[in-house]
Amino acid sequence: MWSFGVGIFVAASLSMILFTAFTISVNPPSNVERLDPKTLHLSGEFAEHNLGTTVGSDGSVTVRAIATQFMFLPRCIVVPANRRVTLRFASPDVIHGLLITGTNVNTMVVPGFVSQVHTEFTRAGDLLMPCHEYCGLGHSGMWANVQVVAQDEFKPGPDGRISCAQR
Amino acid sequence: MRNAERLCLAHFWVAFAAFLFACAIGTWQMWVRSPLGANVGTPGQYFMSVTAHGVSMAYVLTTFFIMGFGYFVAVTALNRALPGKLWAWAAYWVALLGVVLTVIPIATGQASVLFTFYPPLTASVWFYIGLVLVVAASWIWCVLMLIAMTQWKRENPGRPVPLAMFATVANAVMWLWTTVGVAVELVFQVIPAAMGLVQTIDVGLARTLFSWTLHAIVYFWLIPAYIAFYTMAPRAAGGRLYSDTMGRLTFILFLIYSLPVGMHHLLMDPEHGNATKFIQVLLTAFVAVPTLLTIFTITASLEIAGRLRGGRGIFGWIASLPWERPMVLATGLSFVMLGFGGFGGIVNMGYGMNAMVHNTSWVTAHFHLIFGGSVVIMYFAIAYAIWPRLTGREYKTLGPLRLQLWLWFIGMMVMTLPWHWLGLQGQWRRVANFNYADPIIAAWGPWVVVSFAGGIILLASAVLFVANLAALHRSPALGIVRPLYALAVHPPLRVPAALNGFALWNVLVLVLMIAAYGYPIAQFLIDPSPGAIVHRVR
Amino acid sequence: MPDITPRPSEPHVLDQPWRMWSSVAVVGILLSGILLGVLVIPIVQGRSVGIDAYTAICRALGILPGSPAQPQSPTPLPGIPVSQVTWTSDLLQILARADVRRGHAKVQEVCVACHGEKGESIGVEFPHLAGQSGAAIYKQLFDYRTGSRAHPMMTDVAKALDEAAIADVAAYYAGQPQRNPNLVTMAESPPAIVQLVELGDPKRNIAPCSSCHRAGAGGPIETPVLAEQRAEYIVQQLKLYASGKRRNDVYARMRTIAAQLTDEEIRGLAFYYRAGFR
Amino acid sequence: MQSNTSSAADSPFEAADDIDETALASVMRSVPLGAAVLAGTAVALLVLGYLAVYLLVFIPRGTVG
Repeated sequence: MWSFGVGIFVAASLSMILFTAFTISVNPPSNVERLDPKTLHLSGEFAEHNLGTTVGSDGSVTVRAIATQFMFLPRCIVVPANRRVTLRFASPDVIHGLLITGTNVNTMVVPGFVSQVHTEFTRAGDLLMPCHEYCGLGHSGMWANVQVVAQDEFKPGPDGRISCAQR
Repeated sequence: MRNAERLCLAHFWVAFAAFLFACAIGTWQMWVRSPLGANVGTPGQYFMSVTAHGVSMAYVLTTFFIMGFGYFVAVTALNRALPGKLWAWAAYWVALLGVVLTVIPIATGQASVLFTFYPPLTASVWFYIGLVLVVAASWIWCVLMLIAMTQWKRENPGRPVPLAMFATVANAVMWLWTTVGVAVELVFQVIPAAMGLVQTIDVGLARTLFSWTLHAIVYFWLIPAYIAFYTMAPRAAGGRLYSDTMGRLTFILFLIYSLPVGMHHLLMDPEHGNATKFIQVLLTAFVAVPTLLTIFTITASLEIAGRLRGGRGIFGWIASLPWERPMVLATGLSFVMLGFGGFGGIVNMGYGMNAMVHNTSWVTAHFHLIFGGSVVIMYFAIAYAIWPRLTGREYKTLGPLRLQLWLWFIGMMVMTLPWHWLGLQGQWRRVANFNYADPIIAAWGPWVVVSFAGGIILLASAVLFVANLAALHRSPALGIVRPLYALAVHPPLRVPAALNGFALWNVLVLVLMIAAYGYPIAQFLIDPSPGAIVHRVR
Repeated sequence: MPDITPRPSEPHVLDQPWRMWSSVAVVGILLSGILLGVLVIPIVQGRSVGIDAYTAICRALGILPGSPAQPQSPTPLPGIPVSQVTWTSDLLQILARADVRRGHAKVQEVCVACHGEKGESIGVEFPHLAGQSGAAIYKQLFDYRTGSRAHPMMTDVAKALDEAAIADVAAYYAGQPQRNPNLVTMAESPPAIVQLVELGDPKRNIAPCSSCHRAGAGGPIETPVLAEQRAEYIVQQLKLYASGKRRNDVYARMRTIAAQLTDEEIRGLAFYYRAGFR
Repeated sequence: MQSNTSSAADSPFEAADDIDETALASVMRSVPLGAAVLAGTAVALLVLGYLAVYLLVFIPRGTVG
């Protein structure tokens, strides 16, 4: 009888996961995209001046950021509320990780891979994006700010770029 | 037999010395992190302390306690002399040497990489070599446990191996499987990097190999507590074990399901696809089974005791249990903490839901509750139960023992419940200080102070624990030796070979490990990920 | 008293169902996991956003990048590097095995006039190089050579050196006796500066200087060690970083920090790390 | 720790207890009702807590993937 109950418990917890996966497509951030950490800074999307929030010609919002010892670049990220956002992170040196407080955004940043999170910020406000994985002695001083702004305040420049200072 | 007792005591005292030290520095860390400790200690000191805390608790306390307890069980449950006693002492000294080699670089600030390593950060090579020695010593212990059981089976053909020994060997077998991952990571990746032989490291592979070890190691720590639940608590309560088969099944399930699930520590990692993560999450859900079986079986065993002592009604038996006995009290408190810890655990394993809490204080709360709470409180109860037998002396009063257990329980709850809350708010892990000037973080301050108070209570309890054990060494001689292990309601007369050995289960573990870890590891060999530059901390 | 007299078991009869059913259960659980994880979830999720089954499964397995539940639109952008140094395994091996004798000869030929034979500089505007990290010296020479960093004298000097010579020079100076933290200036520094060095400033999101610039801190590979350095040189460089005139620090690690420091702090830090009393 | 005997019953550690078999048999008529209710309630609370976190915290924070 008890084994039956145990079976129900296991089945219930698994069906919650499946339910969430099927209805709102929730997955852990798994983007197996290899990228050499040693050449990140030379060219391509993670070169210094490509970092930050970009709105594509199709209206898609992409944020690119670097997690490095011991800071994020850019140190402040601006994103629109209630709109699909793709966050992409890479590390040129060691393992980092990040979360954005009060949201479900959470990923490890492993050198050698691009971490990617798709999300929708549900509320406007100022949030913190700390490094949550030990990355060296300066780890505690590593965080960025995230500004989630209402749709009508989110006005990218003509090049599709927008930064915290601009808005 | 004095030698066997000295062997056990030698292991236990190393374990508990490390434990007391780790409690003290753990409390210091909580002070540094709290609003009360702004500008106390440098990051170098803080992470040195975190490394020492993790190594002491996770490697020294556990390994030495489990080895010592294994020797005790092998002698007492099988009721025969320990085979290879010289080997056991050799393993003890090798492990102790390993601890010394590990401690020196930590203390000199050359190993501030935490006990979970984080390559491409690398520490002094001696840090890793010391840990490898501790693991190698524990392998000797595993072999000795296997030999003890095999010899006993040969001498007692057809008889079921006593449950306590069966479980100990299950743990030894599991530990041999478990340590393969970290051993490969250290020997082939981290140690060459620390020695300067290679300049880059495949971080994805290193994390995958470590995850192989990372979950099962927790069950290695946990099984002694479950041995106490099944074999000691029912006797201490004055009852019988409700089902011996349930016990055997539980330990077998731990063996097979603790291993192919480690990737749930990598749910937020970019180097693995969704499919392999999901498979391991599904297997993780089955790890709940042995724990749920145990909760029921042990509660039923206690119910037998309570009713035999005159308890009536659906819940009346609870009140009539002998809560004044440390083993019974610890079991009850352990179950409460297991409940809260389990709650945190099912949220952690929730696949996408893990994103809400990964690397926040929620996780810290979870494993402090499960390991530091429900497991370590049973380490206390085991120590209290067997110390009179090891020293041949008797407690004058059980009051300080009960006080110590209660303090541990209260301290653990006061410390970890706020952590759950803070974790949901996004308080992240492994930082030496917080910027309490930030409005989001400022709101956390009061709860951080509350959890710090819990830490102080825990430290007081730890001091009292060691004082209780030390006091026993000067207590009056033991009058009568009370029996320790419980009988089952229906003592097993014949058990199938499957429940009396591990051959079948080893095959199934192999199948599961190939299915769960085959591709995730192979992908790094098929298409090596670009290496990361080694960063040497020293 | 229960009957606990043992009786021999009959292993085959008892064991067969155990063997069979446990294997069936374990394999069944495994197969359902594979079925759901590899096939059902990606196909269902992919269908909801119009990703074909094959792509969705490949993404779930990690063979293709991206999530099975999200469209993936990679946008390759051109980039301009602030520094062209690439720390490869080979380069670090070259640095580790560079020829110190050749380095010495090169130093006597071109460096000695300003930086001294043993890396003790002859003027306040030239940094001491003795015991400096080889990677740090290599990085700066390489950046001068490629134009990522500019200096009226150093640019030409570096352009005259080839990569092997740069490695040799770097290794030679790195092999000179290390300079140690100057306990006198550290003791004489105001608490606010000591705090900046040891603890950073959480309010301004500044990590402690020592978490990268102490020897063996484990920070970015090209970080120079700061100890007994020319104060004037430190002030000058921090100001260049702050104004953005010097920008060869990969990912603006120093520009962002220097821009937040006050003049007083810059002077204080230079004093803290200053050379002297040897 | 005596090792000269071979039967578990003689060992001081797994010796027979003084539980009366008839009393045990009568007790076993009600066991494990209490345990099932107690453990069942605890597990039910666990599931409720999980659902509460899922519905009240996880879902409102937006989907990720």
